[in-house]
Amino acid sequence: MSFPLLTLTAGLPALGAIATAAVPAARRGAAKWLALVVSLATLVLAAIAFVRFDPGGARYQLTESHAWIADFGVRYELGVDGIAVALIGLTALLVPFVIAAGWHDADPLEEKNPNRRWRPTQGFFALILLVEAMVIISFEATDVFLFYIFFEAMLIPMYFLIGGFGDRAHEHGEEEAARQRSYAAVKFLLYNLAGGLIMLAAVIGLYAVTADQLGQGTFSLQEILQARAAGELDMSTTAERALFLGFFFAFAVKAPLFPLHTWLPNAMGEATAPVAVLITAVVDKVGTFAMLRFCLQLFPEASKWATPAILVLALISIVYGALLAVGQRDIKRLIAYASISHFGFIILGIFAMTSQGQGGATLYMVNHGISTAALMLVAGFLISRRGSRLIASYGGVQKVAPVLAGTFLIGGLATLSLPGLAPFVSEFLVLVGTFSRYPAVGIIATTGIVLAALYVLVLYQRTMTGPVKAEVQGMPDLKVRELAVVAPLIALLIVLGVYPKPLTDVVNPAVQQTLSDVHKTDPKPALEASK
Amino acid sequence: MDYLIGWLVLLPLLGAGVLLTGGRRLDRTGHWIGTVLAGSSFVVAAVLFFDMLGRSGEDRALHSTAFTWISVGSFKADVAFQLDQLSMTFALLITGVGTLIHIYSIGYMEHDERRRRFFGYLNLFLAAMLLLVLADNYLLLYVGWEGVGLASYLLIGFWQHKPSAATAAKKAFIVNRVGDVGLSIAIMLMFTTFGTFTFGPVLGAVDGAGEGVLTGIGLMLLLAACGKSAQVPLQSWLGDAMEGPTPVSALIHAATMVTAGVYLITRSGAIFDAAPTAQVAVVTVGAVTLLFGAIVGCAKDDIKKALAGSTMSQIGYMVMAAGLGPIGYVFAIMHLVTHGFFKAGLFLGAGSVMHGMNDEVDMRKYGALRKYMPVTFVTFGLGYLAIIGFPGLSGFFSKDKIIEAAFAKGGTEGWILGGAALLGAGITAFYMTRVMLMTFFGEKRWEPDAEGHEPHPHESPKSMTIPMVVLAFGSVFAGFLFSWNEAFVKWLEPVTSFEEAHPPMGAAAVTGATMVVMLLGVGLAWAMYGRRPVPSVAPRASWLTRAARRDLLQDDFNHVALVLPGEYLTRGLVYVDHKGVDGVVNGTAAAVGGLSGRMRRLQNGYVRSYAVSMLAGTAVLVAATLLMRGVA
Amino acid sequence: MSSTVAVHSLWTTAAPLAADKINAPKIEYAQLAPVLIVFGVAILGILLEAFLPRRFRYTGQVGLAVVGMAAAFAAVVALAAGGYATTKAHIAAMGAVAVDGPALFLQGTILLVGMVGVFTFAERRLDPKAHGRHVDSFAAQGSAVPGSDQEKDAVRAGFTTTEVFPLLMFAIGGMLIFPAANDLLTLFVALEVFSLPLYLLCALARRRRLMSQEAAVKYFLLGAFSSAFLLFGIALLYGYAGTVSYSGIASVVDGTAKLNPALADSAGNDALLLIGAALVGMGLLFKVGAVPFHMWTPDVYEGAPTPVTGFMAAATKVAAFGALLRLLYVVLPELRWDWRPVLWGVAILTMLVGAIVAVTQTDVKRLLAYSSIAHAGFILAGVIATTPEGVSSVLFYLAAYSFVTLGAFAVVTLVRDAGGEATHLSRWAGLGRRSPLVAAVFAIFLLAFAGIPLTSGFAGKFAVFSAAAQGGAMPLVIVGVISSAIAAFFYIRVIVLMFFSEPKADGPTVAVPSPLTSTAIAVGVAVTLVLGVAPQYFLDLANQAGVFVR
Amino acid sequence: MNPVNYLYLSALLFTIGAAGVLIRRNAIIVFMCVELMLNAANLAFVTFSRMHGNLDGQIIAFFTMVVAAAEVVVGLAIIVTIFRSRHSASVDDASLMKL
Repeated sequence: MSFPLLTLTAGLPALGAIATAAVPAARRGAAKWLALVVSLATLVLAAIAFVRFDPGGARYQLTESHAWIADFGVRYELGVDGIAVALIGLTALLVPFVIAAGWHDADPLEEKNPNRRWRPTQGFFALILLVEAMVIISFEATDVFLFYIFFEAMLIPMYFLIGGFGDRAHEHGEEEAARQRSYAAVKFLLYNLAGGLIMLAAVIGLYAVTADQLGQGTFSLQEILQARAAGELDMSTTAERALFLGFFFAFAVKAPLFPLHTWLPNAMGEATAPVAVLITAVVDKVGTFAMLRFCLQLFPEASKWATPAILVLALISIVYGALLAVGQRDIKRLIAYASISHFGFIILGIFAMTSQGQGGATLYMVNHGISTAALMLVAGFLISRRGSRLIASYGGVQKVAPVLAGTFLIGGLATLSLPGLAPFVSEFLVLVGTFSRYPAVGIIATTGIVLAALYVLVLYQRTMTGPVKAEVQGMPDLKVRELAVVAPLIALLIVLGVYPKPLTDVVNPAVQQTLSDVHKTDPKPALEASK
Repeated sequence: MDYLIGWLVLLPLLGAGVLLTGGRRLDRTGHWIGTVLAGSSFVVAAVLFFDMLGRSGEDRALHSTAFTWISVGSFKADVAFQLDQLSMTFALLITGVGTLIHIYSIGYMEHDERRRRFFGYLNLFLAAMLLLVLADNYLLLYVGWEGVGLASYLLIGFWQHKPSAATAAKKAFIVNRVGDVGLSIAIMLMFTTFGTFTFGPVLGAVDGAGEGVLTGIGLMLLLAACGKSAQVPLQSWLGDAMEGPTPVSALIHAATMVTAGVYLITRSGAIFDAAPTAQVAVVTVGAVTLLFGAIVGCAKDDIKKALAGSTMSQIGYMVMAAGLGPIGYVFAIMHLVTHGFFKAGLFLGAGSVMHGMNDEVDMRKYGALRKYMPVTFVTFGLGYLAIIGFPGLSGFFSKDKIIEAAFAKGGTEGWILGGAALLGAGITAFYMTRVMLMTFFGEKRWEPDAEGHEPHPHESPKSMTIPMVVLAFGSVFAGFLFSWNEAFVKWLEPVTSFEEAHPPMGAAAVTGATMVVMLLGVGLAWAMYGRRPVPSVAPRASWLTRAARRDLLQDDFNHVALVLPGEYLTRGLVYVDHKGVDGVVNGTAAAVGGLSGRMRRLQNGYVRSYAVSMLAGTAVLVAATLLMRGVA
Repeated sequence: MSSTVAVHSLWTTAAPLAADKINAPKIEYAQLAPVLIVFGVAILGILLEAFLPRRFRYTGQVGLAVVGMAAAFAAVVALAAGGYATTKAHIAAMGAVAVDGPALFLQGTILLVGMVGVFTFAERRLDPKAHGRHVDSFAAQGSAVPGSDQEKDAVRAGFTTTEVFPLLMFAIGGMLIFPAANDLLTLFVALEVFSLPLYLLCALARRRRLMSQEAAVKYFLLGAFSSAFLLFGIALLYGYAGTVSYSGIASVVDGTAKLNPALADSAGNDALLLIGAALVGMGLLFKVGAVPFHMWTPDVYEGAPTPVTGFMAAATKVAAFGALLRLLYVVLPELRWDWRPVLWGVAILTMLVGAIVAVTQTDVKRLLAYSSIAHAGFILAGVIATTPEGVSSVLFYLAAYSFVTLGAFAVVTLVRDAGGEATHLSRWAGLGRRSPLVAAVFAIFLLAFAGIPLTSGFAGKFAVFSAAAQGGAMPLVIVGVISSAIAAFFYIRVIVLMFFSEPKADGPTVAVPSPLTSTAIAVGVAVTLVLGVAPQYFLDLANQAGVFVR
Repeated sequence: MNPVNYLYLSALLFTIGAAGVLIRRNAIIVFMCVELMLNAANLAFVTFSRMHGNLDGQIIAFFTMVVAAAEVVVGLAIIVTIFRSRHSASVDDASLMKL
């Protein structure tokens, strides 16, 4: 038994959450610093994991395995492949920024509070750390049940983050804002819970199938794969499809995929910008990640069977999300719909079943996380200055706050996948990967590129350019803390856009493994094939 | 030597980085940093050029691989450069004209508080444009391709506080994106066909690929070229792009970026040669655009928009030439270079005029400026002569060759293309003469502006006039130099392939016809604008003129065909998302709630009714149990 | 319990037996110790009531009850440790009572629940002092007419109904026998023994006495009604098999026992068997609160004093499901092709009706009542599995669920305004701001009810559903999942209300409880989390305990 | 006489009792009807006992009587209490709690 690095990576933020929550009410500042330090320490651990991961080595590395609930065939099994280690890195990377960006988001508005135990600030940061812990362990889990538990459990802290710490910008008064917020939180929870419960049925079904065929039910990914390879496990077509649909439904809600997406704009609109980042850049990635790890590996045949339908839905997501983004009047909702469009690309890449598609999708997860974080956090800074989320409330910001406008533009350009910035690499890979197997699908997906330009630039034009609006006059430019949040993200976008190799090197072997799980190989170029 | 290629790109990129992140402390020196870096890039280009001259034709190309960029499965893209004669031509043009325009901008932008940023953007543009022409594969080219689009966006919208500028910038980017989609699809097609998208392997393997695929790739490349080079049907952004500062118009929207489409088609010549259908499409686009742009140019009163129409038209020539295949590639590039000189000169001249006229752009408010701005007048005049193809000046050499090549295409096609090219030459002469006459001749027509400031036309400072003079030299002598001993043909031939064009009626006849048509155009313009005074308000005119003033209704068409349906679609989808997709879920929730409310009423509080339900339940239970066995 | 089975012979041949040769029944007192201790304590409690001065009664009763429960629990543990749950499992008391795994597991659970129940019964810090004395949740004098002078006098005199403790003891005693009953008569008697005290306890609320009395009447009448059906069902089964012993009936059902051919047209008649089984089943389904026999649940839960509701909701369910399991698994396993489809219907209805009707509830206690109905449906899904996993999963679920329930009702007792407990949901708005701790604890219970992972509710639900799936009842699992989703809606609604709504200016206060209720809640939270995070030990326990003796 | 007839009688009595519970309003009468149902069961026990020729049924009948008596004690106590508070023994009046 080696050093439990993975447990520690997930455990540290969890412990940090408890510690943060325990900070006395008066020591609000200490709680913030504690949370930040913990998240940075987690980043260090994630970085160690990233470095220690050997792309040429075994499929799952840094593994840990302990008995847990033998009765359900559940083990505490952790292990990371290249995809997981990249996403853990993303999570650990973004959380410190989320914390720093949300530094003042949970400061109590007035000090007169009836209860001394009421510690919203501590709660806010503790919940963020808790989400981080749960997301990380979901990426690490190689036991379906273990994954499921945290996949579901992370809803609860997210729910409180959305419903309890809303955006303070509201046009229609406190009460309406509270109503909207709690609507968004409930919608978030119910959608995801419904998805999760349907998945629960599938998880139970999987248990029943393995128990039936292997004698003892198991949730261990590796055991199931081995049993399948050895021919001991042979699911009936119907069973496999039903189970696949159960799993996929949950992930499609989380991702989110059209038509299960409508919770996202509400949640991202009502949550504070850092929490919105947490939702779309971190938590939602668990959904797409799980499609790669669980749907494809556990149910390869059913995955192929469902591919046409999923591709169509992904295409709809891409175009529909982008069109709706164009039609939004609220900055954060616009970004949310843009994310829906991007998740369409990710899912497209996954189910194109080519190494470019899946490798691109994995990179896309990372890059989308960073780019959305940059855009959304700057949007949050903007909104916090004016107290309105409506695009129409702004105009001419670049004149008074050029740095803010500049960073916003770069975030936007990343969102529209400008070459040279990280998202381009992944988007192009997804498109190529899709195109090489399904040319028509790839071509339709490219409309997303044009529409992305439209919604990003329209947003930029309406908010940042033109004559300076009276309400915008005197708006301060980015502060040091804010710049410190945004600048590294932008730097990262550029670095990963120019030199994504460290990431692709880690991801590629895992993608090849996944492809071989579904018995797919990349299509050969026409010239080579004809020879 | 090859390691220097990267520096070509890096130097201006460094400038952009420094200037854009440097902050206010660089405000005083920023423009010098930018200019020096652009200049040093030109020096590097020159060094490489002379190095290249030192080698013989086939060995001139240099390759340099910096690092592996993307590698997933068999998809491998390197950051790698290829410097051959074609790239070299562009590199010199870009850095040369670019440096001149940097210098010009020092004066032109002197009073703009965001001058540092302007130079940053210019440097960014240079870097992207150099990347575009130096890339050794289509994907890296695509990076430069979108990079210049970004720079163009930033520079068109440089005066962001003007809503028209912001809108124009956005429009340019989005229309270009449509073209970019073409390029990306072309790359994907190359990847699935050839397994690579590096120039060498792709162009070398064209023979093995089916014509259908090649036609597809060709058409997609053409789409890309249409976007970037403002060819019909993606031409609508160029006129609006004149919202940008004039140096930008000169550099990006006249001399360099808009010609990227021509570069792309020429670079991919092997593909087009093997895909005749795509070639037909290319020449059609070129011919239509050259007339389209020329007609628009005739009707515009805004000096920059008139020049923009002209640019569109001239690029139409180039595209058409490139579509003609080996008989045209060289002349497409040659016209591109000469056009780079004289059109940049013309734009700088226009900028100089505006500089002296309180940024007035309406030519109807000019007149008689030759007395006030002699240097501008002379340089502009030389550029004018060059563009209308006055014998001996550079435009004469390049344009004439294209017209010849068009006729040489042969058959009906040749006559149509040649005719269009000839007609275009006449119209060019007409509208350029019109510009010349309205601006520099006749009576002065300027008036005090809204705030009562009377313009005081004056010559521009040295920093502006010197680049104009340099470019004027280029406009005059470049064509002659290139044609001397067929120097340009020999220079490019190893890269683009070349065939002698033989127009059916003989080259001399074509040249003669061109001369005649040109003179007709000049004469007509003199008759309309030279002999009688120009009204300072545009008179009512024929429907064609009115349409031409509205850019031949291109925006109206786009509005009706794309924007309005798009808006309705978007609004409709927002409604659908809210009422439909969300509605289903909310409806389900409401249904459960309603069901709950109804079922709740069964719980009426009366113990006897509870007993009834228990009894009924028991009855059902008993009956069901019996039924299961079939006993009952 | 009396001996009713083996000693009888045909009455015609009874005459030759010599009168001096009465065979004394053989009673294994040690193995029945838990039950006997509880009943002994109950009787002692009555004696205390009669002889102890009023001011010592509370202390005496509470102490006695706690000690009794602890002793009984110790006896259960000792029996289990002695192997009676596994290898030495057998039927005691002349075939009347089974001492086996399920019985001991459930008895242990009931005793722990009962212990915690005693704590909540004994709580007297919540209400403001009346005339200088602490008061508990029960009427000062049950017989006094609400609002009458007599009642005021009783309050002034500081009367308290300490009889609740012996009543509780009797109820617990009955519940201990109920799942262990190995013949139908014992089953019936046990049912009445635990029901009758509960009827009385329901009527004894200090506040809102009219509702309390109404609850008692409804519960009593419907309970009596259902036990009449049960009894008639027993009669029919007796008619079918000629015996009421579980094993006897079972051997007739599976054909190992030969009946007198002369009786063929009445005895051994499948109609008797099926109708009888259905009626007995109905009586048990009434106790677990399955649809359509559930209608008493919301009214009784709402009207009864909250500590009683909590105890009842937890313990009755445990006992009744235990009895149901034993009936179905020991007596009627051969009949499973008959009762499984019927129970499928009942389970589906129960899950859906419970979840759907709860959506529009506005009172916390009624909400929890409907939630308990939905949970009965989930447990039924496990019962239907008819596998060893089914048994152990139900046992585990019951243990998990009962502590959550107890804890949740204990929290309900804390939220108060001038009129006593503030059970209307709108009054709970903003509780999270006012008392984050209490709200958080309640949220944990709600999340456990909703089956969110890392709570006992999830582990239980998973156990039950996976057993059902393995038993071939996948459709039930899907219905269960759907109704879980619906149920999640109203649990979340309460959380929203507590945390995301602004507190009302005249909102209720949260009473600071004595260590008694605090302990009850803390135990609830602890069990919820432990069974959620590390359930393996308890699953093992339930697994070992999952075999019925026949 | 065929003992089965007693069973029919028992079923009839049981049904009458059940119907009474549903129909009558007075709590006491409702309760009496429940008692009738119990006694119908008793009759069945005794009849079956006779048919099977063992004593179990008869002994059970005694148990039932005892239980029924206990039930009466508890039931009457509750009914009397509510009667004193409400001055009505109608089960329909006690319907504060519903929905």
